[in-house]
Amino acid sequence: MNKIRDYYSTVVNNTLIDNNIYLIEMFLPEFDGKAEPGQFMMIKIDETYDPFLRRPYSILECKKERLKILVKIVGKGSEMIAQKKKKDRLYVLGPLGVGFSVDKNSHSVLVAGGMGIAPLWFLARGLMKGKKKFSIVYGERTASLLGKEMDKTFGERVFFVTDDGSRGLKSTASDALPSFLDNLPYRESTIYACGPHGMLKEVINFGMGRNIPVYVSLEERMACGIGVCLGCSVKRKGKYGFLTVCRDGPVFKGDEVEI
Amino acid sequence: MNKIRDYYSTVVNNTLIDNNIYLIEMFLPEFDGKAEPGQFMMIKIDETYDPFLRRPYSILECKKERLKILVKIVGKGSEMIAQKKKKDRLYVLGPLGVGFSVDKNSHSVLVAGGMGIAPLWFLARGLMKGKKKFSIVYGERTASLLGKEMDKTFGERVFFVTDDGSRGLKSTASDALPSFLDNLPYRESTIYACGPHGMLKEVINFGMGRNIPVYVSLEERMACGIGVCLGCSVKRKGKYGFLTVCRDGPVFKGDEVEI
Amino acid sequence: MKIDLSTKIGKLKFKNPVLTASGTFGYGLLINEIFDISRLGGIITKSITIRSRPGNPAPRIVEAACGMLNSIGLENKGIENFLDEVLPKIKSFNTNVIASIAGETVDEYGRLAEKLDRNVSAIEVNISCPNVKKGGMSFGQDLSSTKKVVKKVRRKTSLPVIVKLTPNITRIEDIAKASEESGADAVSIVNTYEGFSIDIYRRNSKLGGFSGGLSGPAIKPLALFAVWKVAKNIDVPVIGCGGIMNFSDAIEFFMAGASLIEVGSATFSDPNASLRILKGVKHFLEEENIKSIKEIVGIVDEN
Amino acid sequence: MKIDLSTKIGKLKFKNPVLTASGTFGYGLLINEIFDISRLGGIITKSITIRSRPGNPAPRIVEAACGMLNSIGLENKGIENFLDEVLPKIKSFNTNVIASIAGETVDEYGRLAEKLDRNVSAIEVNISCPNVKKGGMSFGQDLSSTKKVVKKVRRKTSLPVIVKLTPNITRIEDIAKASEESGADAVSIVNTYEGFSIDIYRRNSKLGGFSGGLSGPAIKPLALFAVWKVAKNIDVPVIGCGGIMNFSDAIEFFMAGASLIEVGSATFSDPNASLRILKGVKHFLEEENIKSIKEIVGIVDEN
Ligand SMILES: Cc1cc2nc3c(=O)[nH]c(=O)nc-3n(C[C@H](O)[C@H](O)[C@H](O)COP(=O)(O)OP(=O)(O)OC[C@H]3O[C@@H](n4cnc5c(N)ncnc54)[C@H](O)[C@@H]3O)c2cc1C
Ligand SMILES: Cc1cc2nc3c(=O)[nH]c(=O)nc-3n(C[C@H](O)[C@H](O)[C@H](O)COP(=O)(O)OP(=O)(O)OC[C@H]3O[C@@H](n4cnc5c(N)ncnc54)[C@H](O)[C@@H]3O)c2cc1C
Ligand SMILES: Cc1cc2nc3c(=O)[nH]c(=O)nc-3n(C[C@H](O)[C@H](O)[C@H](O)COP(=O)(O)O)c2cc1C
Ligand SMILES: Cc1cc2nc3c(=O)[nH]c(=O)nc-3n(C[C@H](O)[C@H](O)[C@H](O)COP(=O)(O)O)c2cc1C
Ligand code: FES
Ligand code: FES
Repeated sequence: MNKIRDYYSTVVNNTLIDNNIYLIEMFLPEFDGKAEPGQFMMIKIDETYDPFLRRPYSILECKKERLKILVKIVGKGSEMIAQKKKKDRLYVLGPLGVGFSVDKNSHSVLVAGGMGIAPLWFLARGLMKGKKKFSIVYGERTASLLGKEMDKTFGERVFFVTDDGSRGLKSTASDALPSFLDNLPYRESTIYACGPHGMLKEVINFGMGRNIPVYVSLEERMACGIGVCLGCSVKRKGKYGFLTVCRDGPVFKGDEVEI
Repeated sequence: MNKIRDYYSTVVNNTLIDNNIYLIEMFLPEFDGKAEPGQFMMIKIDETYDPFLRRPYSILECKKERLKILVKIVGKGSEMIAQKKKKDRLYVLGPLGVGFSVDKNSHSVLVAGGMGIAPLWFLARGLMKGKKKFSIVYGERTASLLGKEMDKTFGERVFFVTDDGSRGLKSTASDALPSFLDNLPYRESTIYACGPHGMLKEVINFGMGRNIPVYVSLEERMACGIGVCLGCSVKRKGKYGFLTVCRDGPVFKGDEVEI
Repeated sequence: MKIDLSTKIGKLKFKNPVLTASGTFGYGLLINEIFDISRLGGIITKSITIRSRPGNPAPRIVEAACGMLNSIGLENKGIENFLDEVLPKIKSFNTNVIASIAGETVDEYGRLAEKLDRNVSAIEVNISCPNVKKGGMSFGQDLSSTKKVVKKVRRKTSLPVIVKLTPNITRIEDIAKASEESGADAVSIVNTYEGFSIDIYRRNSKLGGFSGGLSGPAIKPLALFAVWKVAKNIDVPVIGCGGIMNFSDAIEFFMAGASLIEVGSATFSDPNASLRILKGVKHFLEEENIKSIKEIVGIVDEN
Repeated sequence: MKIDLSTKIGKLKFKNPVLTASGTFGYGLLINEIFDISRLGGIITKSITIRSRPGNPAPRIVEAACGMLNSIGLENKGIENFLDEVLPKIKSFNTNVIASIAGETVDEYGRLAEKLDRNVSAIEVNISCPNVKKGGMSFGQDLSSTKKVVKKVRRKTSLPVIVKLTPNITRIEDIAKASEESGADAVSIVNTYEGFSIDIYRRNSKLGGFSGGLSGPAIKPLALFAVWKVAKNIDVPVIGCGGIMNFSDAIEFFMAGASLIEVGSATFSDPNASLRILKGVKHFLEEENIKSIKEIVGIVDEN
């Protein structure tokens, strides 16, 4: 695993890319750029104690000394991060957790709901670079600029669904998944999913029913992000006990955890 | 008295004018620009709860919809205010307290120590505009850019003293005051002083000894700034009881309060 | 939709449940220059004592993380001054004026109550001030003293009696129960938490009075829990107080069991805080289609 | 200048007075990947129970003003797992490893102490956890239970015994005194303050476990005052804990009477916090020309 470090980083760019969603690019001095898709960073908002805790953000893209994240405003912390301007400074701890490990012998199907796209974007970019075949099922409430960005980047690989039918099929990602998979010309596929709780649950159930391996990336409230506070535990499936989302995850096999 | 209001203001300019001292100009929508020298504003630092309390700052200059303050960095709150940039927004409550009332029949001698210049600057500008005669004794540790600024603005009216002799007389303001007054060609003078505790004490004692009226502007820790918390009380001299610096002051007659 | 914000303590009607906390609003006169305080449900005066008190030495205020420590020490000019000088000016406020009282002995509480009888809307009995050497919090930390004070006040006045409790205690619900049993018409929860802060260079407390009371958002989760614990255990109304900065904090207190709330230190960071909170509460109820504030009081409980 | 940072609890030597608080540092293994934890004075493990415990339902963490509420519920794999799996890995740390224990009964505390005897550097007896239904804080809120637990542990081990106290109490100094008299070699002050927070739209606690414990800067003035009150009243060392975020906070605790300190939630906002604080303390002593940390312990008192 890569060494975890706390980078005193600088905002290089902050662009509003959609209603309430910002793409922030940062300069992380000495960061070697090595991280797995699915890994995340804990971001300290400022030097004062309010907000108190860091906030977890998936790595959207990274390379040597550079990191991109996607921030959706949902509360005070995300709002303050989203308001950072060029040259503002932020402590960024990471890379954290265990990311996606791709099964090379099977077709990758990435299922993303809304902001769940962040870690899967990273995964998809890697697959693209490795010239691997993959598909993305991308569900959102309504056609967003983020979706447009995906269209531009991943083209035909993306299958769009929206709650209101404003782009692609009028459906949810999990509802659309079965027939989408049936129409794929591959014998073996593996699902990589990230998105709202309900969606993940349905995707896992679907996968189990069809014997298709499913990997999900979970979100939980976090304090430390490194496995010491036990704030982010999720129940093991079948076995007794808990796993930490921050250290044992955030990516889990669908049959490993109870969600 | 002017109506107290909480102005949601915008920083128009923030200039470092000396080591650790910033001159901040703000736009206060609907502010009528009326205030007395010695009055102050309570500045809310940001929307979070850390720092929690507002910070008091003397009015340096003001006119319709404009306010200038001088901020010296001494701790967390002042540092955060000093870091505000153009277009940043701040809640500014005021004008607060009772300022200097000038005795027109006597020569005004303004005695300022260090940052104590802020309210006296305002007073001096008013006297200058009213074409009144006045003198300033300005004491500081060492020759600063702020002093230079005073020289530019008030010219010969300023008598400089520094602890290290780097500008003007090597002395303290209070030590220099007696002979300075003796050399003035006026029969009656009134002293207006603001600065460190020790200096104010000496100036008051000197004034009482010589029967020269002294007005001092005090500083005390403040929570509300409007007279409701009783956090800023100072003892009355002679009589039993307290006065609030924020409401009854910050300007007091030298024989009114025990400092 | 017409929202019913009114509520009652004993027979006293409040047009809305937003009050201002003792010691953070003076007597209302100064803030009335900023907004019309008659719009509030009521105001609670700075605690009044028998004799004039000078209060504690400066500094009396020190900032803390998300809050502040104060050690005012009940500075006030005494009951006679209040009756003669202050009351005539504030009687005309078109809202409930609640007088907070603090005694050094049980007897003093009784005398204060007696003098205030019929002169104000209600009495808040402060047995929880951490900043005085005699009386104050020591009454509120002891069951039998609490009972004595409350019974004495109860006998001396026909006004609604509110007892203001200290959270610096193992079981605040017991003191609340004792207050109720001794005749209190309501309890307010909480006064400040005992604390202090050190200047490491001067090697001394940052407060002139050495220790002080912590207020502000820092204490909100603790105060909220205290309200919840107490509200389940008594039948008279609970007035919630502690770190309420916005409407959402206020709603939390209602849901935890408070029938009314007091806005304290928030007024320092925003003199309009109490009015802003009142408006926000009303707006929330409208948005959520709640017709009366009473519908949500105490709605949150363990499963 | 050579600064003496060393200190002692009973016969146990600490190379410096900076420890990490139970439940905020795991067993040190993960943070040891970030910095060499052997540089610290010691680490205190997550509290260990007899049986494995699953802990409380999610969410277990909610942010509060200048702090956080947690309701972990003592999740851990039990004493046998600790002895078999964890201890071998952490024994080699070149610093004091202090095991925190939590029982549901007096007897369980005894058994835990017995099993740990000779295996760790010292035992911290957690009688102050607000997040469990059985045992926990209820022991620490009662004088006679405190005595029973401490006496039992004392009999079962020759290791230094540290008792971790709850601040959710009227007179923490009495519980500290009782601990001392029952054989404690030190007390740590404080564990978290009981509190909670409400989601006003879901009308429920924001915590899965309903109530939780408040930690972080918000509680610092209260914890500091608790340390001061206790340190004056007992002779054994006090370990200060609660909202320590930087060296200056740590110095405040020393000056209030703490001989050692524990860094808790600060580690969440900065995993290097404990090391940073240690360096800062040393630097302060150098700057102020203080040769030994002992010189400033308890230096602040009322005039
Ligand atoms: C591993 C991981 C990766 C994430 N990646 C991204 C990402 O790439 N982009 C992005 O926009 N968001 C991401 N999130 C969610 C993000 O961390 C939260 O939106 C953020 O912490 C909310 O902070 P706040 O102060 O704005 O919200 P708060 O005001 O604290 O809460 C607002 C709402 O956000 C939810 N929330 C708060 N904290 C968390 C949390 N730690 N996890 C999940 N939900 C939370 C709460 O349920 C609440 O309803 C990720 C979360 C995790 C755990
Ligand atoms: C009426 C009045 C007018 C003032 N005018 C000016 C001005 O024009 N320009 C200027 O730079 N400063 C002025 N001050 C002082 C200024 O308010 C403080 O420097 C500021 O509040 C410190 O905040 P902080 O968070 O940086 O300091 P903290 O970190 O809180 O404390 C740092 C140091 O500042 C001192 N201090 C803190 N608060 C106050 C306070 N309210 N009054 C006095 N000293 C304090 C403390 O003793 C402490 O040693 C004025 C104060 C008052 C009361
Ligand atoms: C400066 C100050 C003075 C106070 N004076 C009194 C008082 O005289 N009587 C009283 O009962 N409470 C007094 N209090 C306590 C408040 O009424 C309130 O209970 C406490 O501040 C908690 O609420 P808050 O967090 O909203 O401020 C005072 C609080 C402050 C901050
Ligand atoms: C997430 C979390 C878990 C904790 N677990 C324990 C525990 O298992 N045993 C214990 O004695 N204290 C536990 N504590 C309390 C801390 O050790 C410490 O006493 C408290 O957090 C106050 O210190 P702080 O403000 O520096 O965090 C826990 C605290 C937190 C925040
Ligand atoms: S966030 Fe602390 S263990 Fe996962
Ligand atoms: S600052 Fe509140 S009374 Fe002066």
